Amino acid sequence: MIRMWWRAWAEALSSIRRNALLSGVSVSTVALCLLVLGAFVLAALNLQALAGTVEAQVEVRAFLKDGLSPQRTSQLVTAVQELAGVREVKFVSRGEALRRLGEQLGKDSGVLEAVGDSNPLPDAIEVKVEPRLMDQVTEALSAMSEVDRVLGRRELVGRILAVTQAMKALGLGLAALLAVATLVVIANTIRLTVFARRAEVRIMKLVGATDGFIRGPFVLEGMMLGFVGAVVASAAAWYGYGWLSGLVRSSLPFIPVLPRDQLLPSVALGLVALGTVLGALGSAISLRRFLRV
Amino acid sequence: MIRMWWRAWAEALSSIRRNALLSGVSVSTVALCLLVLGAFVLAALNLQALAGTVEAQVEVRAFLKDGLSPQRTSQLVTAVQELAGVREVKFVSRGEALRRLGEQLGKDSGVLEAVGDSNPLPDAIEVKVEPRLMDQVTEALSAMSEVDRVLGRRELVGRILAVTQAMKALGLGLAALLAVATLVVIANTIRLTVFARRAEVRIMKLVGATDGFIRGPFVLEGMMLGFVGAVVASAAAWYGYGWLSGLVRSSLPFIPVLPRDQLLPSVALGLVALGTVLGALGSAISLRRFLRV
Amino acid sequence: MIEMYGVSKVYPGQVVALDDINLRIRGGEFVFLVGPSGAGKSTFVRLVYGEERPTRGLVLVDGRNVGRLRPREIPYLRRRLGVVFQDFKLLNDRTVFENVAFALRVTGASGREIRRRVPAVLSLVGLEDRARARPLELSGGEQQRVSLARAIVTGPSAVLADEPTGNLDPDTSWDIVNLLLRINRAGTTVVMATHAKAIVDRLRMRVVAIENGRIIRDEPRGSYS
Amino acid sequence: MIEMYGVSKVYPGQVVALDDINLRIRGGEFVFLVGPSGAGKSTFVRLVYGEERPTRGLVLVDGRNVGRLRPREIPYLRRRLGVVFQDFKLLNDRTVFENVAFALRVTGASGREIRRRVPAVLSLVGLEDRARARPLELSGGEQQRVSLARAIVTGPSAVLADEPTGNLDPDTSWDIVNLLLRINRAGTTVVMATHAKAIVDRLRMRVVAIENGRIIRDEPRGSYS
Ligand SMILES: Nc1ncnc2c1ncn2[C@@H]1O[C@H](COP(=O)(O)OP(=O)(O)OP(=O)(O)O)[C@@H](O)[C@H]1O
Ligand SMILES: Nc1ncnc2c1ncn2[C@@H]1O[C@H](COP(=O)(O)OP(=O)(O)OP(=O)(O)O)[C@@H](O)[C@H]1O
Ligand SMILES: [Mg+2]
Ligand SMILES: [Mg+2]
Repeated sequence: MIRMWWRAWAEALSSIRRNALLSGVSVSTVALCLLVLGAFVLAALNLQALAGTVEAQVEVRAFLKDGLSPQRTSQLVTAVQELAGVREVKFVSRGEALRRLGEQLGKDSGVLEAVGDSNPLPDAIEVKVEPRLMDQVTEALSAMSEVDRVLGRRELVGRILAVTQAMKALGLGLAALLAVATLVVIANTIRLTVFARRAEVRIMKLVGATDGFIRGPFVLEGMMLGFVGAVVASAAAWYGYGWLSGLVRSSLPFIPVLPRDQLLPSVALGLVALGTVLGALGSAISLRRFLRV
Repeated sequence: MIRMWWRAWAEALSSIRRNALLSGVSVSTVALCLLVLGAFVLAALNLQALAGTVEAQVEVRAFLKDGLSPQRTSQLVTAVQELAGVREVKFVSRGEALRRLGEQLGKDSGVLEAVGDSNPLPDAIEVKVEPRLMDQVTEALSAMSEVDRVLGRRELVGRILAVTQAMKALGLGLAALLAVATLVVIANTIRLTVFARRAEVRIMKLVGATDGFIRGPFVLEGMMLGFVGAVVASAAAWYGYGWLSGLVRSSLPFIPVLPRDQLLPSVALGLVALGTVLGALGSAISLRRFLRV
Repeated sequence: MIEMYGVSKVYPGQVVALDDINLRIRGGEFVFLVGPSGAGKSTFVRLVYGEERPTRGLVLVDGRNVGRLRPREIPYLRRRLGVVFQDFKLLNDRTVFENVAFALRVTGASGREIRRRVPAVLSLVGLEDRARARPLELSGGEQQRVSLARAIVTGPSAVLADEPTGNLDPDTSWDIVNLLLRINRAGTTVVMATHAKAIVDRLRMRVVAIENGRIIRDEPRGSYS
Repeated sequence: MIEMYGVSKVYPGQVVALDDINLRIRGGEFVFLVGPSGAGKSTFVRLVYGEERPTRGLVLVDGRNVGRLRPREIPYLRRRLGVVFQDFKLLNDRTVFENVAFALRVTGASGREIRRRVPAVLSLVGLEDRARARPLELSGGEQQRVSLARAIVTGPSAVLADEPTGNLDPDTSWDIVNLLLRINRAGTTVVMATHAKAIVDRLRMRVVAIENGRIIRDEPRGSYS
């Protein structure tokens, strides 16, 4: 048993060396396919995170009734904070609101002076919400006795949500297509390398080798080639991601880039697992038809 | 000469038939690679268009001095329209501005009543600008005697620009990686199919065939396989794009989808050209090393 | 040991290669299989080691029906037979040593056994100094002898040699035939398909002559024609 | 027509296949090349049609130095020679007809010419009814005859036959040798590397005997040994 294992490894290794061209082609194909897949997954994850930060900006404003005591107001803020879908609550006093308005219109536009002491604006709270739960939050706020009126830019939020969702869906779709393509292309490549050696397989069977005896080294070889290709792809992804995220951080500091050390180990692990499994499976399946002798 | 051409075609066709497995593998690999590339290019073009519509929303607001005659105002609008980088100019009267403000704050917030007849807001013009030329436009507006003050959310615009640029750059980078991968993977596949037939090539040479005589049918065969693969990819892209854009139009009507009939013919043409050229070149180059007998 | 009852083999395209063959070869026999080119000799051999299945009839090896063996059992049949293929069937990307060793590895032989037996059998066929060459670096006759070495290295209970001297000069041919005779004397059944009239006529062993897929002659101490 | 002056061929790994060969074969001659397995006969043939280049010395065909031919010129050399390869070298994915036709297509022959000459030469080697089979559906001897048919179909000025009867029974061998003799009488040079003692001894043509890469005998009306 141990001898069989040992033989399979030795055979697989020497076969990789003997068939340098086939091995090189397999490794480079696997590496490139997985690198593209990996790059795409990384890009998609980052876009998703970006969409998340956009969604995090969605807010609802509730104007409060006049004459609430500071106590009631702070109770209200606490209550709103507990609502499902609420991320952050901020109290904006009528004075603050007027100052903001003035700023928005230009400090010397005369709004502040014109209004004078008769500030017509109400107190308000700004509530950052989970976009999906916006309606629910709006309703809950409206139902509160302290709240006069709720203002939320529903249409805009709907659009933002739709766009981020569409981007996610598109990313998922492309990723699925890419995954299928990667699978088929790698399987095809391995099938070709096995095909190029079909005569060899045939001879082995005619000399009395069992299917398992032939399959062992072949599958191991496929595994190794897939593994090496995936490791190359992972390394390239690692350095490429580091370089790119450095670039983005320095030139677009406000775009959040997912940190490499958190993201890449799992992506790389996925790629390596995929490469290894595909290499082994591809070999085993392609071999089948040539074993019927 | 004509006989040679005819022979090369006949040979290539019968070789495709004889080597069904190799042909199938080549076609499916080419088709999948090009489909992924095509899908990616289509997605990138649409995202770019989407980024464009976002950029088109960028505007600058110029507050006008008090007491301008309607004539001077309309002259001003015309003059601004002529500035480089200006897309659209809209006059917003002080009354209109106040109405909008009231709407924004809630109709019954009392702003309109509080202000009464003493509307503190100035007349203004809203200028939609090319984001890249925003600074230039701002300066030009400031220099105008009719203009009191110019307001532009420079920071926000900078961010939007940065994000859309970053997305374009990312798309370009991924597309480049994908293009390289497609090239290498297709070349690799064709190299393997040629490799599987190296004995055949060797025999032909030993029987007195010139390199050209062998290369002709091989290159034609590569071309045909590449062509067929590309056509399959294009057809899939055509139907897939139709389906997807229909889906988007019906559920996300505000997202602009580039029309298929305008976009796809050129993309498909590109894919078919790429597939055909790659098939031919791949065959020719791979063949070289086996012709040295 | 090898028996055929009413065996016919028709290849696709209505090519009748064997037609109603009845034959018994007992363990320890030495049989020449002769006949013109295309008579069906190689087909006969292929039926025995199970590369082809008979269209009709029964092929028995050691009493077991080869045509009905399950795919899993065929490798074990082949290990009990040593086959010298007419076209050698060597693994071109391995050395001569590895080609011969392969037949042993298949059986799970130990490295020690391989290092002992392979050089011994290579020197039997006169190739001890070409062990590290690859098949395509050998002359035709050398390749043929590698195929023979691989066939006998496992000590099979029968050797099926399909024109094992076709690419050999008369002297070397005699060396090879003598080797087969020696193995035969040690108890191994030998079936040798051959065109070597001189050898068949000199040895006077059992001769089975096939023509157009039929046995036209089966003599215990026969000659080529 | 074929001349060698001081020709040696050393394969990688210090394998001396030919050692200081000097030989002239005039146009229209018929020469048997004999010698034990591994003597260097096939190497000799390979040097003539330019598959291998000599390590030292001069190989001339029709007065032209084969070792110095530019790659572009080699195909034209090979078209003037018909080669029967020891291992046949048939295109396994084409029919017998197409294999033979290929040698004609290479020269740019017309479809009409191909349809006229291929069946004729196939019937010369006795394979008229196997034209649509593929090489792997043929017996060893049949494959060998396809290789011969391909070698002679173009009417080359010399035929190099490397053991063209190794897989043939004596009767068919004689048919083939008679065919070669007929071609020779029509003016074609024939060089036949062979182990067929009976044939060489009977015909009494020029015999060049090689051993260990050296010419040990060159007799105008020689015998095998
Ligand atoms: N796979 C096949 N498919 C179709 N026909 C075949 C196949 N193999 C052999 N034949 C045909 O069957 C007949 C017998 O072939 P076989 O190889 O058994 O002859 P043989 O006696 O070994 O001849 P040789 O002495 O030339 O080797 C031949 O006519 C051959 O063409
Ligand atoms: N490509 C090669 N690389 C290394 N050695 C080779 C190569 N081809 C042939 N040889 C060696 O050169 C010697 C002569 O080989 P060659 O094929 O010329 O012999 P031959 O006379 O044709 O023998 P046979 O009668 O067995 O066919 C042999 O020892 C062989 O092993
Ligand atoms: Mg045979
Ligand atoms: Mg030889």
